[in-house]
Amino acid sequence: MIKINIQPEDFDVTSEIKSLRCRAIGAIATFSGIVRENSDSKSLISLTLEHYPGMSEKALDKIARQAMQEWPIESVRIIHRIGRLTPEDNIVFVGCASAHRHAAFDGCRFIMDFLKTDAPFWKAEETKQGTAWVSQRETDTSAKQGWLSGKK
Amino acid sequence: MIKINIQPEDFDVTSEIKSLRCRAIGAIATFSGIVRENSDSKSLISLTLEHYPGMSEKALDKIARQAMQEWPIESVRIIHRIGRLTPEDNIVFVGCASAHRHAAFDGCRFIMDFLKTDAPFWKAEETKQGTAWVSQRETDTSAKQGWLSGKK
Amino acid sequence: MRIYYFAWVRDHIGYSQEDIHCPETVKTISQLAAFLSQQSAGHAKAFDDLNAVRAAINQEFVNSDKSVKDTDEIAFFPPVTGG
Amino acid sequence: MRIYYFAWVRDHIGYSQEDIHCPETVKTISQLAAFLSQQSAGHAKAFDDLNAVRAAINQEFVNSDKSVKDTDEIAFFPPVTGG
Repeated sequence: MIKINIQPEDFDVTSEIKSLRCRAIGAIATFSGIVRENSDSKSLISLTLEHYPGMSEKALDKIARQAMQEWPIESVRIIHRIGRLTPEDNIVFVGCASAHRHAAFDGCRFIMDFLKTDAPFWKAEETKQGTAWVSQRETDTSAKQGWLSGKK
Repeated sequence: MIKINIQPEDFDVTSEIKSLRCRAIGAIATFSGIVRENSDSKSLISLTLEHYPGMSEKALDKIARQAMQEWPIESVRIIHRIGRLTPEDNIVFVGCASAHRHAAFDGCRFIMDFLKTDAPFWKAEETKQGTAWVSQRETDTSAKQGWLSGKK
Repeated sequence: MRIYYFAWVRDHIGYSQEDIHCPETVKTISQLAAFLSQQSAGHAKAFDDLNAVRAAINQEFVNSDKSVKDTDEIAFFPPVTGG
Repeated sequence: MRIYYFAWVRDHIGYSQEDIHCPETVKTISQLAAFLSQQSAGHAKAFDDLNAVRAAINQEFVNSDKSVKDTDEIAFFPPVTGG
């Protein structure tokens, strides 16, 4: 089961974890991404997230399917927030449920790594110096490359 | 910050994640272990967990400290339930908060792998065939060995 | 051909979508970008560094040598920064 | 010497702790296990396969050649199965 939402609203991790449960599973790994106050030593006022409606849902679904093909994962939950967010707000949630913990961990990490490079979302950072679009991080593209070359 | 509880009571993941938050962090990885109905094709009625009071807290604290030495992790939360649990109950929760997602993932997985081999907890499984102590899994000892030999 | 722009590509161009009729000579994403960059000063700025721009055809990422046709949904945007 | 037993080690012995005065000849964990195994049929069963039993001294895991002294808190238990 794959469930994906792209929404301005916040989410509640306990209910999301509940939605991942079924009798076959013994392990749920989750990731919550949170707006950090400090980014490259600038003090952040807000982040604004935009996406490509239609394509972003498809891209996340494809990443979730890839994870479920690679590992014995029973269910995947992805929530990506859009719009204006301030420090300490949730940005993204990924949860993977499996019978075994290593599949849950691997799936969750894989989805986050590919979400960073393969899903059409963009962030603009507002600081005292003004608002600027965030550049792609080299560490994110190399995290994806790690999976593709078999390093985990 | 390390917070550890060993308790019969259930836990709420949202509040636990909240307790891990601070301005410096951007990533929280969590693991929830859940009682599975089926274990080695036997249908489970209940699990009873016991521990070595005093030693179990120390062992978990030591594992959390090791994770925080290895990766830039800001806070760790560990909850291990004891007593009688039934299928779909939570058994264990591990949460790691960090500025960056890979440290959070690595720390969370490391703590779970070492908890399985280095913390004095024991499970008895009740099935229709009676109640029996669970044997240690070879996959758990090898998961720990993986970290010690540098494989991640 | 429906074209969408996102993030700073849209900011430079000034709007988020347009319908374009391309000349026959425009056969690939890079030819389309070259054609679009002549539409306005904003377009020129958006497509100034083609290495900095990514594209999708019908909501799939594509390379710049990919063929385009008039019924495609095209999008231009910076490298993604979600998560 | 205070000794704790857990899981099936305790089940075989029938209780979870005891205070023992050991002879001078008991200097290590394995010598203590050998001494304890003579205390009752339950003890004998608990310590029947020493490879299956783990030990802690003062709440730290130890190997069977580790020295014990009278003021130590000792524990015997199966390999752990938490999580």
